[in-house]
Amino acid sequence: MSTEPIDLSRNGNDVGTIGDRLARYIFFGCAAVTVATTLAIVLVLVNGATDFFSTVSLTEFFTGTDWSPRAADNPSFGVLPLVWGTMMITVGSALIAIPIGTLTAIYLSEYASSRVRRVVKPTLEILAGIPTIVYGFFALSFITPILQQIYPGTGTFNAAAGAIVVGVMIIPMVSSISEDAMSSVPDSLRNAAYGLGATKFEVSTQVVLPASLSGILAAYVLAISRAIGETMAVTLAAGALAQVTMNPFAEIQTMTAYMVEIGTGDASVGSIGYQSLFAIGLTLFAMTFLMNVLSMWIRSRYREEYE
Amino acid sequence: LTRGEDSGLEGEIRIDGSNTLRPNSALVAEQFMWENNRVQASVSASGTGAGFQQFARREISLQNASRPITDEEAEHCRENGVEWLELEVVLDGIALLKHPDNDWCECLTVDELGDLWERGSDIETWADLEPEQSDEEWPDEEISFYGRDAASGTFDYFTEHITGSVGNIRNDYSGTPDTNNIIRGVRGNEYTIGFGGAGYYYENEADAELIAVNYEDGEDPGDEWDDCIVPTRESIEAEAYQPLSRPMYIYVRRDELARPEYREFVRFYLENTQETAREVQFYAVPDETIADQRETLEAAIEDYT
Amino acid sequence: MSTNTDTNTSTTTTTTTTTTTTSSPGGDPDGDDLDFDFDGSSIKRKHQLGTIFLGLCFAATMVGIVALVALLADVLLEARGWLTWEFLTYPPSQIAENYVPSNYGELATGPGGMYPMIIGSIYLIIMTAIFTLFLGVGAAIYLEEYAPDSNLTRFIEANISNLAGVPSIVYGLLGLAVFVRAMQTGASLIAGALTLTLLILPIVIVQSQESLRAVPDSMRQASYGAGATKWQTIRNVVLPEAVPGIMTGIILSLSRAIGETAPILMVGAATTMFTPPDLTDPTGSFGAMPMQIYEWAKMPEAEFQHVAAAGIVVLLTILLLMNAVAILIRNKYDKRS
Amino acid sequence: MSDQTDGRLAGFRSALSSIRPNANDGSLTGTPGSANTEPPEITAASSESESVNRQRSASDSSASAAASAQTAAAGESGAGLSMPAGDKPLGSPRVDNAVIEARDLDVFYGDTQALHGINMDIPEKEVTALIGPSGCGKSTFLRSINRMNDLIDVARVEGDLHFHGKNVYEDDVDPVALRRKIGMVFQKPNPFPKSIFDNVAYGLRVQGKDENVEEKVLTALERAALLDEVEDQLDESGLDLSGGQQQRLCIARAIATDPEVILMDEPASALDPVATSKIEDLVEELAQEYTVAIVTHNMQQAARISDKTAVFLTGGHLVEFNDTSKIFENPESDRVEDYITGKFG
Amino acid sequence: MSDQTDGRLAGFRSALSSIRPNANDGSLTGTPGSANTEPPEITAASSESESVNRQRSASDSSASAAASAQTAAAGESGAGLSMPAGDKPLGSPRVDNAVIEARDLDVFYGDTQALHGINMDIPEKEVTALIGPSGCGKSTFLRSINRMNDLIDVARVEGDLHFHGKNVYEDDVDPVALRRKIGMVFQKPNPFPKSIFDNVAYGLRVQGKDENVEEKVLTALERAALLDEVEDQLDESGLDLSGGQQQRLCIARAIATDPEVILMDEPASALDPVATSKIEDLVEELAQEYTVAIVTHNMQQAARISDKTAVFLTGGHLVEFNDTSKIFENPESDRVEDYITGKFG
Ligand SMILES: Nc1ncnc2c1ncn2[C@@H]1O[C@H](COP(=O)(O)OP(=O)(O)OP(=O)(O)O)[C@@H](O)[C@H]1O
Ligand SMILES: Nc1ncnc2c1ncn2[C@@H]1O[C@H](COP(=O)(O)OP(=O)(O)OP(=O)(O)O)[C@@H](O)[C@H]1O
Ligand SMILES: [Mg+2]
Ligand SMILES: [Mg+2]
Ligand SMILES: O=P([O-])([O-])[O-]
Repeated sequence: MSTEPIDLSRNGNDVGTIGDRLARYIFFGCAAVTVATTLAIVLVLVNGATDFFSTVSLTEFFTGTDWSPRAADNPSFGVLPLVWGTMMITVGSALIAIPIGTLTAIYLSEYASSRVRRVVKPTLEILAGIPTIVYGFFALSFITPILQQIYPGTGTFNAAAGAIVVGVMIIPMVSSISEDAMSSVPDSLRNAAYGLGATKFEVSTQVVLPASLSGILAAYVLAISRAIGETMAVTLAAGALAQVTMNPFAEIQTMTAYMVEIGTGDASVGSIGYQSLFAIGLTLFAMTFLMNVLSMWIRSRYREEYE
Repeated sequence: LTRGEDSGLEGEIRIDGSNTLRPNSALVAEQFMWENNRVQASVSASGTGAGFQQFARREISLQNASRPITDEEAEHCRENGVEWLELEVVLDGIALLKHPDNDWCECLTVDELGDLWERGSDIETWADLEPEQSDEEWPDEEISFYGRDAASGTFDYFTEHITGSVGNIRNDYSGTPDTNNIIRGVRGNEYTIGFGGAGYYYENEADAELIAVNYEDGEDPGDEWDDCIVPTRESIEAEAYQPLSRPMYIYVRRDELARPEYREFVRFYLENTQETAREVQFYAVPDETIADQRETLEAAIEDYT
Repeated sequence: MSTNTDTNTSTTTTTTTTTTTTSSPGGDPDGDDLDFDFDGSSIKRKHQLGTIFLGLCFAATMVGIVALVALLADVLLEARGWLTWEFLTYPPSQIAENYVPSNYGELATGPGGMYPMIIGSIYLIIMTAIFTLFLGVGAAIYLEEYAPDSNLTRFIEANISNLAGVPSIVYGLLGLAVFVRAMQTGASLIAGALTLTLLILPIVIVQSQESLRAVPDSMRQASYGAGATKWQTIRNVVLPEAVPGIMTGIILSLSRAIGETAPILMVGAATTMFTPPDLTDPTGSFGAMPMQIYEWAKMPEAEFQHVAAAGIVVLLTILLLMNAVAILIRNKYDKRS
Repeated sequence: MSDQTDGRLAGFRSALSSIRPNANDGSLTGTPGSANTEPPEITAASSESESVNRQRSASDSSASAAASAQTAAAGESGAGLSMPAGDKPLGSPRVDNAVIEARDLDVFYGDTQALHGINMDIPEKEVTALIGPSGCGKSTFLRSINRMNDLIDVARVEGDLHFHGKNVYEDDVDPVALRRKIGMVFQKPNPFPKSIFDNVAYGLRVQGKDENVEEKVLTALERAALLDEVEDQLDESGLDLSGGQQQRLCIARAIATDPEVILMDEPASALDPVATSKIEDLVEELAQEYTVAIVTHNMQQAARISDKTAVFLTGGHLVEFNDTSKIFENPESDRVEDYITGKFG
Repeated sequence: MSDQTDGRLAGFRSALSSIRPNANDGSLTGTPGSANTEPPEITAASSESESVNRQRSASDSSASAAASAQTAAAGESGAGLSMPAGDKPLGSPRVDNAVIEARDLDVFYGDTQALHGINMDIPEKEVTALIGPSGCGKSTFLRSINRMNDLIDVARVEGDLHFHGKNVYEDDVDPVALRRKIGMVFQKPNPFPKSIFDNVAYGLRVQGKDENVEEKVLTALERAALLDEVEDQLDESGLDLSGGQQQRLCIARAIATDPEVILMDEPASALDPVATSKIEDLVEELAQEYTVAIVTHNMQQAARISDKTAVFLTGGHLVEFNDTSKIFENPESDRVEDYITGKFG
């Protein structure tokens, strides 16, 4: 019996084996699409930007302070005003979202009952799911009129309104991810601090906050990255005036808003205006890419090990 | 859900091109489709220049243009064997807008406007702009500038005719693709000046006022007109408001005229455009022009049927 | 007892440091000294600080909630009276009066609405759903079930997390250059759907991976032990278990996609459609809700602001419905496990 | 000054409360011969608290003798069901030099009662071991001493727990202040993800004892028998230490602020034998200066290091409390004997 | 054709490998009087494998007797260090009617070796129990039989494992085909979240045995002694059953496809005594038709249900393999005796 020849070879039993081998390649193909996407993005952007930079010098692009790409007789291509606009929105929205989001996370993780948390957290997350164009509408129809009441010099389009709505939009990114990080701080650490006579305030700020710092920082970076790339809200709210100004109530233009302007406007393929789209897109991509790398680095560098 | 009536005609007509002209073509298309509900006339607005590129590549069958075709674009079309018909369909006036409380500035000459809007202009306040023989003292307040964005035909036209060359404009003006926003900008600040389609002004008369233009170098518009002219329906349709009124066109692909639904659509366009133009804050081209173009169209249709 | 109260008042007036020194004689844990600060008067300042901090935290939480309420209220108020059944079932119009419900009776053509855009958005989402379902789940299966622990795998995963952070307008640019121009699809439904697919793919992959990871290994072992091949195991055991989680992730991502404006704007969504796009002709032109809303918001007449608000309400309703469905699926799934 | 008066009166007050019939617990009032019905003349005693304690413990021992006789009888009739009447443990739950006195202490988690009328004292500068099978409420009792149970939403405490005569469950007691006097070491070492130095300094800083922090930290590490091993790496993370070192770090952290009492909840259960014996040595050492209460699963450990032992049994009852030698050599309760000899639990 | 030849030669080759000195393990080569230095005449035997087996087992027993004597001596000198020389287990690891033969089987997880040169046979239609302390590699061995170890990334197998004379680690063996011959039941019941019927039908469907599915399912449930209990609820989820029922369902699932061998990894460890005894009855029942290998922690269980027992000890060594009665009554190794009598592990 035990010597009876037995066939355990692959071909001998073909039920599902072909599908089995095919599946592996198909699934790998699906995963490869993501790599192809990145490649395509880089290729498209670099390709367009190369054309652009054959006309415009890198020095002019990165150091010029005047952005007039459409001027017929003397166009100038200093990206600084656009980067400045993006920075104003980013910094402004971070100033709103980071403190509010962090405090919200502390409240949800340390103070709120689990019932409150279960209701409030997803409610706040709705904010992140509302289409950005709605935020643009909201800024124009609600925020800016209020700002104009407070500070009459406020323009119809202003950086402040843009920063406020973008800030509101990214609050849940900060609060949810930070809250996750704080909740994953083991209770044993809290107990240790309480056992030493720490107050709840001290436990929250001196123990939980530092212990979840990497998660919180990663949340900040992700939120900032989102603010940098935010498009429709700032296009509608902050305007289309590429200028370097310190006045938050003045109009600005972000890189993304410029892209929309060109995208909807009269830029013909091959024109310098069209090519500038790719140069700006590449700059934007590089900025968000750096933010992503930063966030990965934070996570790996400061990975919490509690044990 | 089907709306409108079925005339038996069927097919797709892709329309693209000027942002500015889009509302007019869209309205014509809308009305056409109520009568021919199996024809899908979709209107996009990627801009006059981008539109011409697609037009030359036969990606679209009807082009909206806020300016005549350039030599380069014409060449491009010819290379691809695209023959076209240019039809003037609306007139537009570019209005200069100010805040309702601005009672010092009533009229500016084209030269003054050029000095004000050109790139590197050193005029910063209304006082800087004040003409020598003015009755009133103009406030020493900084002017803020609004206008259509650099990607628009309106911008091209305005800069070309006011500052002398396309794209020559001060770089602290705020350009937007949405004329509505220009109105809002003007309303928001007493010391603002802006330019945009005149039609938008008439939709928002409470929010802004017009500045008249004095075209000293231009043709004399005639006795019935003052030197300072504001854009009104009369002044524009009589082409007296100069240099800031301009015609806009559709470009029709001759080969497409072989399609009955396309034919019908272009006919319908010419028939209705005078009326639709006014509904979307443009101005009607004169009856004679329409009549002439109809003949041209019918002749072209002959060739293709 | 009353003496105790006296102590309280006296300690509050002194500074924290001095109180601390009096209440805990340093280095002398002698039990006979019963000078205890039971009521925490020496740390009163800290408690006050804590109360203020709690107030701050609570206020911060309320900011988000209030902003959400304000946003929804603003949109609803602007849209009130403009959102009618006709608005949902008629094509859009260039004429503001066509949208005013009181005018409906006397119009030459018909009321204005956003019917073709609603359907266009739904088509767009259906196509996007099909593509992402296939690509996203496929990639997740590869990464969770097949991929070896190699540098290539780590690279792919890092790449996916990077893609999740690329701004949507850059995807629009990609769609414009690759699908519309290079692949000659034109400004079409398929170009829009493919662009949105690439946009949400990273999120779908990550969430699907999580769902697959949540399937207990004992299930896989049971299947292999029964003589199933890898593919049989995945198809018959792993996927059915992970489907609720995957569906939740996909629906949530789609609800993001349906509101995206920048990508379809770059791809060239049409702004005027009389009838919905033709699903059988995926290279035909298409319109979608967010694009139409953007268009309306740019219109000169003040009435269009209300029309835009009405459009936003429709968009948000669809979006919240999708979210609700996702939550329902998740809850049902949670109960089972 | 008045605080001091307070302290001196504490003994008196606690004596008072210990004989006050617990209004909450109806089951007690009817129990005949219970210690609670002691003649009230003690309430009149207004002398120094020490003497009150002495007086009380004398009367207690007679009472407990009676109770033990009663329980022994019950124990024979139905093993596993015999409970000391009126939640009065066998042995001598009153001690002369009590720092902490639990009086009819009930703890509930939601609807389930985890501790039933615990009455026991923890003597000063001795090691008191709490033993008993898993789930019997040892940790719960420990946590109720420094009110760590406050942090558990569902936990509810009834009855009194006196610390130096003051009922810590009175409204005017701030648990934060209490915990500064009563330090705690947990089952699993839980150093903060900070440097070793900062770990130990944490309590000092939180409590505002900011002078000579360095000196105090070093002393604490020294006392925790850890200094030699970590002297050169005070700036490195406390998480990089071994389990046993981490636990000694936690002990150093607890003693750095110089509390009076140190509560330890199975401090060595996560450690290997070598680390465990170091901790045990340390506990004996600490008892010279601190009052130590330690929960342990390990009977041998309890026998080795403690002076007094409290045996809890399933259901949250304190069954017997006495000198450790007595408990391990000759327990009064059969169930305790069974438990200690490993017959059950 | 070549497969068949292969099969016939397997016995010969395995015999060869069993006497080949293990090159990997330097410490062994120096052992004097080791079984590895058996005279090589067995390699010359090229007759049918059955006879080889017989011959080999005869020579093995003499060898093991020698080894056991040696080990017994070593056991006295230093308990816990004595290992049978050359990874040759005590007892009689060769059986006549072997279905599965492990030859110098090493399993590694990454760099750590979990099994050291296992040599043992599993006889046909008998119950073979694998016992030993936690972590000694019982599960690892079981998983290496049907190549479930393939699913663990870090796992690596060296040496041979023959199934019907075919080395299953050869390149042309498809683990899926192998697992269709060798069913498996796991420690924790793991029914699919499908109906009871679909659970049992699962194996049939994936193996393409789609005829008479219903009949086969019912038969399997019947044999697994579950049919009576679930007859009316075949469409309900397998997860709604009790733990013991779930485990019988898993057994039904395993036998529905009619494998030759059933591997069970502590199938009753998650179950209560009643459920356990049902499973035990079932195992004895199954052995009439199937070859069963069962891992268990429970010595009594092994003694009750198995015909042969293999004792693994810490470090991944197979120490003794013999008839169950022999192992439990009179084991050759002192360490096995210690283990079985509960003295360690
Ligand atoms: N946070 C809690 N919520 C609800 N019940 C709890 C909680 N903590 C403990 N319990 C319950 O209270 C009882 C006593 O628990 P406790 O932790 O005090 O036991 P223990 O004697 O310390 O046991 P162990 O030796 O296992 O640590 C147990 O029945 C336990 O289930
Ligand atoms: N997946 C794995 N990766 C790495 N090491 C493993 C893995 N599985 C088991 N091991 C190690 O291999 C050794 C043997 O493990 P195995 O599970 O075979 O033991 P066992 O005898 O079944 O123990 P138990 O009775 O506890 O189930 C152990 O030291 C274990 O730590
Ligand atoms: Mg405990
Ligand atoms: Mg095991
Ligand atoms: O869109 P334009 O009309 O400005 O080209």
